[in-house]
Amino acid sequence: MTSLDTDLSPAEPPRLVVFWRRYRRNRAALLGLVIFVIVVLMALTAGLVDPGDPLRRAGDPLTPPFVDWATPLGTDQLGRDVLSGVFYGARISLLIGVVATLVAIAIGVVIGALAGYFGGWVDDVLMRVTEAFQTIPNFVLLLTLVAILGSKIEWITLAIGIVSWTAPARMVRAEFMSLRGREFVDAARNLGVSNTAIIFKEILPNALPPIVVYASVIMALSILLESALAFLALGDPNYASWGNMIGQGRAVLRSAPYCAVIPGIAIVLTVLSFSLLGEGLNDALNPRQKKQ
Amino acid sequence: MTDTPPILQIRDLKIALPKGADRPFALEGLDLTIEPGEIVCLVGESGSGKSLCAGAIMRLLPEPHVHVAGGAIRFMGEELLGKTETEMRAIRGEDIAMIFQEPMTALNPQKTVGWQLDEVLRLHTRMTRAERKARAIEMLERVHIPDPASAYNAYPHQISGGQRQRVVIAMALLLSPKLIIADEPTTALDVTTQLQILKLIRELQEQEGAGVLFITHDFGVVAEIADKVAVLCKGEMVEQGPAAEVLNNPQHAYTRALIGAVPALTPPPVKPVTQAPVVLKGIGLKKTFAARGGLLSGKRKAVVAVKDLTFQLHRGETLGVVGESGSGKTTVSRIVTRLLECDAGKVELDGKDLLACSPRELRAMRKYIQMVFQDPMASLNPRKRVVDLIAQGPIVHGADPDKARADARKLLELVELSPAAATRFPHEFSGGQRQRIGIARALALEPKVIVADEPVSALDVSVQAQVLKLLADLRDRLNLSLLFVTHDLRVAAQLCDRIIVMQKGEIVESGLTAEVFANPQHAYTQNLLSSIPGRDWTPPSFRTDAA
Amino acid sequence: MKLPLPPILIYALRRVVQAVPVIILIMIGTFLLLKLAPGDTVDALVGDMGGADAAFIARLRAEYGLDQPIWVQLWRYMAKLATFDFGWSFVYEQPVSTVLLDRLGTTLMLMATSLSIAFTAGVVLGAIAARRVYSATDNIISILGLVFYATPSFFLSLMMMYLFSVKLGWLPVGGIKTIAGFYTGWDHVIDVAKHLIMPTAALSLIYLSFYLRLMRASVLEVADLDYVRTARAKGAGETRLMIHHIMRNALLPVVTLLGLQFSTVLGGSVVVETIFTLPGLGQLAYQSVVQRDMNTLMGIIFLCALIVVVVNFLTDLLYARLDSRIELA
Amino acid sequence: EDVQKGGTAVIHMISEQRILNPALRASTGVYNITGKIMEPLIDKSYDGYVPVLATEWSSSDDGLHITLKLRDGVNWHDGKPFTCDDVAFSAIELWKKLLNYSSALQANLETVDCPDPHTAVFNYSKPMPMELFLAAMPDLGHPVPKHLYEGTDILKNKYNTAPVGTGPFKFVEYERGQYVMAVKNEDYWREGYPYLDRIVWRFIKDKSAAAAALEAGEVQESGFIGVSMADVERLSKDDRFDVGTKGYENNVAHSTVEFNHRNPILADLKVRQAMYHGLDIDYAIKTIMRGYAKPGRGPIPTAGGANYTDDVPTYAYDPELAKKMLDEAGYPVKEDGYRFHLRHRPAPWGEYTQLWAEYYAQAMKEIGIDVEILTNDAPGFLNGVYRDHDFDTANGWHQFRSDPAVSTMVWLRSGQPEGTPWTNQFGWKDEEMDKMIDEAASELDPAKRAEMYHAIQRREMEELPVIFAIEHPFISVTSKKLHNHHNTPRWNSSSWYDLWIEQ
Ligand SMILES: Nc1ncnc2c1ncn2[C@@H]1O[C@H](COP(=O)(O)OP(=O)(O)OP(=O)(O)O)[C@@H](O)[C@H]1O
Ligand SMILES: Nc1ncnc2c1ncn2[C@@H]1O[C@H](COP(=O)(O)OP(=O)(O)OP(=O)(O)O)[C@@H](O)[C@H]1O
Ligand SMILES: [Mg+2]
Ligand SMILES: [Mg+2]
Repeated sequence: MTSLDTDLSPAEPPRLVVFWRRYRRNRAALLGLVIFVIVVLMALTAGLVDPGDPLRRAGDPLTPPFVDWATPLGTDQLGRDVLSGVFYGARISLLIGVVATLVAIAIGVVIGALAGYFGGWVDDVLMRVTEAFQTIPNFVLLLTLVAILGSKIEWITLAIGIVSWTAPARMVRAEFMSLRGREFVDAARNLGVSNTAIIFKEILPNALPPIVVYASVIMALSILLESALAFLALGDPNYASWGNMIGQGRAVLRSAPYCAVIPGIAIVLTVLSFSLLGEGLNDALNPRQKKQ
Repeated sequence: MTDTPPILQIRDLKIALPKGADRPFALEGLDLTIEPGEIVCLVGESGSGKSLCAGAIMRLLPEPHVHVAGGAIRFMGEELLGKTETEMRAIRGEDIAMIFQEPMTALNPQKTVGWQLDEVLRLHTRMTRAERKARAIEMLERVHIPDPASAYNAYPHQISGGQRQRVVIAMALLLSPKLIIADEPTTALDVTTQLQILKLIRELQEQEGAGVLFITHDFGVVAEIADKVAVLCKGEMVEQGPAAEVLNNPQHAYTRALIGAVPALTPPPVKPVTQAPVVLKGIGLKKTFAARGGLLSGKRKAVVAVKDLTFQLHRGETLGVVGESGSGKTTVSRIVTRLLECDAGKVELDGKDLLACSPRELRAMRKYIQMVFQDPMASLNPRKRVVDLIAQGPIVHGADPDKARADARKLLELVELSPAAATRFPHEFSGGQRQRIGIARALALEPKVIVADEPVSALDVSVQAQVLKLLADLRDRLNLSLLFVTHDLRVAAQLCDRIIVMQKGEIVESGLTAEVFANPQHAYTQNLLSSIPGRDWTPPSFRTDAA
Repeated sequence: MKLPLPPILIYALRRVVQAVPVIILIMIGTFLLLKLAPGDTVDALVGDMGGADAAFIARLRAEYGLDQPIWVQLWRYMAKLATFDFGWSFVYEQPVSTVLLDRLGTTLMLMATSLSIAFTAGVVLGAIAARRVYSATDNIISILGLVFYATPSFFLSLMMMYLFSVKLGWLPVGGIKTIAGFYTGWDHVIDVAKHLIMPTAALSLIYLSFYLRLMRASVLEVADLDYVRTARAKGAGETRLMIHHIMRNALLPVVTLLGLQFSTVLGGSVVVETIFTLPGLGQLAYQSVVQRDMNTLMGIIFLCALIVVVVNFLTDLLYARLDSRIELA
Repeated sequence: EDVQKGGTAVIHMISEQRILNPALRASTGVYNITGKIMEPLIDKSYDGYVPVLATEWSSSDDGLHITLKLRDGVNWHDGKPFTCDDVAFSAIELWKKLLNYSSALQANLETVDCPDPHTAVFNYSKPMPMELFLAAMPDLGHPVPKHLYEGTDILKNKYNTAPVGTGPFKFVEYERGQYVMAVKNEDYWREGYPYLDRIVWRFIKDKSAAAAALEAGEVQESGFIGVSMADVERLSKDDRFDVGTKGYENNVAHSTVEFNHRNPILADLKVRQAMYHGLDIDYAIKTIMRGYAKPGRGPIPTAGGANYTDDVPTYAYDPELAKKMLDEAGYPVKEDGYRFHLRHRPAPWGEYTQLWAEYYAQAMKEIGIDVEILTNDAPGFLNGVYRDHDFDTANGWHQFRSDPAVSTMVWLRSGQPEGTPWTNQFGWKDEEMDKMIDEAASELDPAKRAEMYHAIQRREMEELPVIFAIEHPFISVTSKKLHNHHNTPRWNSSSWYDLWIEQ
């Protein structure tokens, strides 16, 4: 006789292990992870490894790379060390990316969750607001915010977050709309769980995976937005960000291309790593596409 | 060679699964023969490899990770496995046709029915446009679609589920294939429609003399249609033989267990429940879903889901709510638990009107009326551990978290799950186990009434039997009152003391289960009962019952 | 519906009615936002002039109504807007409508061409990548798409300019036409097209990757659906599957993105227009912010809102055309 | 050399002045275009002032009346003759009332009389030094055609953006954001001129794009440092181009460091002097300005002619001395490694202003002063500095307009109206200086006047209300195809009647 199915199938490995196994399958995502880890390490070690302050004069202006070992990647127009700039830039760019993303996602989650969960007029109102934000070209809004707030790095980051929340809000709303009809939500309501708890403890954790994936997109866009601001000379010159370095290096693009190209490559690689990371996360978190 | 070769001959078929799957081979050593004019049923529980077998014949496995690892598939004496993709394309649709399970998704939503029928003809024949259209409409007529000409121009979403399945069948039969593979073609349909479709397949197959490989997990359907039966268990064929033989005198233990789990159509003995006090009363319930469609969601007419429904549930009683899809069963269960606000009426729980409660009172009242949901996976939050899932209710209602968790572990025992289950996540369980967790969660609050909406319809027969038995046990032991919603009359017959039969939001008949089954009054009920597949076959009972 | 109007008109009307509150919200929001910024047009003008004396500045301010309280200014503006009067641009010394109309053509041309190129190429490449999923072709397409997406647009633009204009001399460095060329007829069209090649390429390369990735994912998803399997079982070949069964369904989310992305592209074109000296709305918007040219900026935002409404309406139509399940009403 | 007639010159413009009326907007951006279409009464050459629409000028002894003889036979582009009425109308209605900078200059102008159509008499209530009048005329002395302006709202007159003048070129069209075009005036009063058929000014905001346009041959000249300094240096080595500062003698600017004297630390002269010692001006000239500059010597640049002197106190680069002076001033280095913190507003005037700000911050750090840079767009900057005084230090540049009395002195004179940009809004007040400025302004004798300005220059260098750190002329990159270019001290603003292009 087949026995009752009271005996359990062998315990599954912890989620993290499963996650990692799925993630690992995507080779490009692995590459993304490697680059990402390198960037994070650069950010962490910026103070230790390198000749210190990236804003100080470190040598003769416009020393090309690989000429002077004190400034291995050369110096910029004001004699500042490019290598040190790249390391510190990793810190600033990551910080901008992470914080702006958190801001965008926090706003997006709240608005999307309320709209998606309650529907009706709440949804109508919030969606009108979202549409309004989406209608104004985000870069123009960003320029306006920066004009208002000034180019301090905190404000730039906040402004980038503020112009980026609409997409996550829409995603969260869509997720909530589909999840709120799911039986486990009914089950929780049936147990007498309050709306707030249902939104944040029952639905949100289940709505997060696509948001986490999208976070990598916002992160990438944040870095690109910051660099575009710096290009228009609206970056914060008190910090060596990659955007600032390109923004200034562009003036010497023809005579000393490395000044812009090196941080440019850093941006491209970092943004690339975020995107690849996002794809890996997508494969690992949304196993809907169980190909391979 | 005088006699024709069998239409399909499968020898020692082996299908490999990718690494990390629960078993290395989805199918191992399958032998199967289909003669012309024969309907062979392939039965087995979910995951036994039925669909992959069909896929292998069509050469449509998701290669390379799932692939044929050995054996032979001979069609009309010709080996299929060695054929090129181009050769296979010529065979597919013309010589071997397939009918899929989900009529909702098997048709391209963006193309008209006519276009999709036409495509088969365009691919395999040199008919002119007019000829093709004539042929397609003729085929639609043969599958008894009302007004074939207009159906020809309709998009799939514009016709009903049953009609869609007919279209899929028409598409399969368009070129009079020699072999038809039907993969659970009726599972998603109402019993009445199911019977019509089964009859249709039988009728057409007799006319065309084709061989049919019919995949199903429902022994009722097998009894209805099969000439021969093959039983699959975890990729292995455990038994094969003429239908009557296998159904009434199964040899293999697994087959016996399966057949033993099919609920008989014999209602339980009458209990004197009507004398017990009424715990739940629905009075004059009404619900109309407004016509409001979203901007882009297309027009929808207002639907009257429930109109003027009144019922009573006594203590310790099981009241079944049966009816076809869309008759309003789920709506009733959701109104009663106030997951859905209704338009009018009262739901009295121990004399107190649940529908009039303020949100605060309601949350307190929820304790007394709990629910078991249809889909055991969807109803458990995938990010919570089992123990937290079960303890959540008591904690919300103010119990001490530690004590609630300890109680939850005890409940696991009650629903016959090992205590080791407590710290796991829902996805680590089988369907039946998940439904037990759902039941444990409902019980945790020690409710007076449990509302169960199709709690077993997503489960395999054997598992279904176990869950039903557990529910019956608990009901008797805890003296629970059960409002049991189901579309499966066999299940209703087995469990319910009384039933109400719903059609289009209204009760057309109600009474003691035995009486309704023995002597249905309303035409709708009569039709429903006579559509139960294999109603003339009584599954033999075995001493060594699996449950 | 008792109205004798065709459903499409009713639908359009409803969209317009729905858009009105959003547009009002946007206009008020933008107005107040810009008022929060330090300084006003007069400051910017004086900055541009290289200075002026105090009386001059005060007179200018009174002239422009900037000495009024904000609410009065807002009310005046909104009242004028209600009659579709965009007001006067103090920076350009022209009616805002003239300023906008001058630029609209260029911007629409730039956006329409680059979005359609991005869309078409993205869809085709995405479909190819999905059909050869995990192959070398897929990897090359995906990585190239990502690299273009990850490259800051100004970087890409400058590199292109140096390569194609300075080094190779094939294309003009910027502007919308050869100024002293006085071309007419076809020559003019070709001349303008030449000027638009690089900016269009720069913009479309960036947005291409969005469509590419979405299309790839979408095709992968649709290819797994039951009806594709049904079509296979009918004996349909891969090409046929792709064209008749997968594409149309896979396009749906991509079309949605197209509608959503229109205003983003306008923002993205700020940088590209600046580099290629294209007199478009993106650059104008940036200048208006920097110069606190309230009326012009408001005009742009209004126009942008209108364009977005129209584009969304068109994508809805396209969507309804692609998706038989949807009936507009 | 053989002059070739005909052809089109395409000129790069980095910024766009939408008003093309020099009698309404005094700005090089306007002269650069409209200077070819509308002419001033008097222009300046390397040999001094030269007659244009005015042929002779003289002043009464008391300095209250200035008489101009006007050129006969000059027609506006619409065919109407140019007369004294135009000059009188322009002077009273535009120069005195509406023209920035000029309204201060002409504050004492009472009337302009026209004894005959070709004589104009300017009547002042207080003496107007002839030298000042002459110095102002090339920029602030453009007449407009009265018949097109009289009785209209002058500020909204359509000819403000479609100028009608007497110049060698006639306005054709203005495509905003793209270009302005002008064609040869066949009826020009200088016989046989101009040589060019057409001039096109292209607006290219991006400096790299502008450099590319020059190299691609699409543009023949870029003035006022329209390309990045790195490209200036690079193109100076390219033999297709003439690169230099010639032709800007009248348009010299200073890169500055400006102090908010309301901050008690900065009110301390010692601190300001120490900060000057902390700036390596030569390094900045070499790196930021690529050598196209000189160290500043106070408010008047070397181009100031007789009014300039280099006999002033200077502050050599000496960080150690700077540190010592700061210590002495009572600002030792604290635990956080700095003596004090400053909030610095750089003017958003482009590349080298920004670099100068960053260099300044970098240099201050070396002597223990932490400088935080607050970046803003132009209105934000002007408000932050000139209206809200919300800054400690600022930097920008300050343009010298040929005579110290015009514009330069407002940086040093106290009592400027609140919020007026490019004035002394720094809270610096020095009665001595105020007196010196006022006296110099009404002095009629050129020699005495020069003496007085030398004294002002010296006092400025002593008191350091502002550091005029670097004196830099503007730089042009010009295609060698152009001839007769940069042959006057304000060439980009002049009429270019003799410019020709090699075909
Ligand atoms: N594409 C696939 N990749 C990996 N494993 C698969 C795939 N398809 C099926 N399997 C596995 O093969 C086994 C047999 O699957 P199959 O679909 O044939 O079952 P079935 O008998 O049709 O079940 P059901 O009644 O649920 O349809 C299952 O264990 C399943 O998990
Ligand atoms: N949220 C809803 N909005 C609009 N109509 C609905 C909604 N829920 C149910 N309906 C409609 O109400 C009717 C009754 O639905 P209900 O789900 O109660 O049927 P059911 O008997 O449970 O059917 P099934 O057996 O398919 O579960 C159906 O016609 C259904 O289409
Ligand atoms: Mg199956
Ligand atoms: Mg139901």
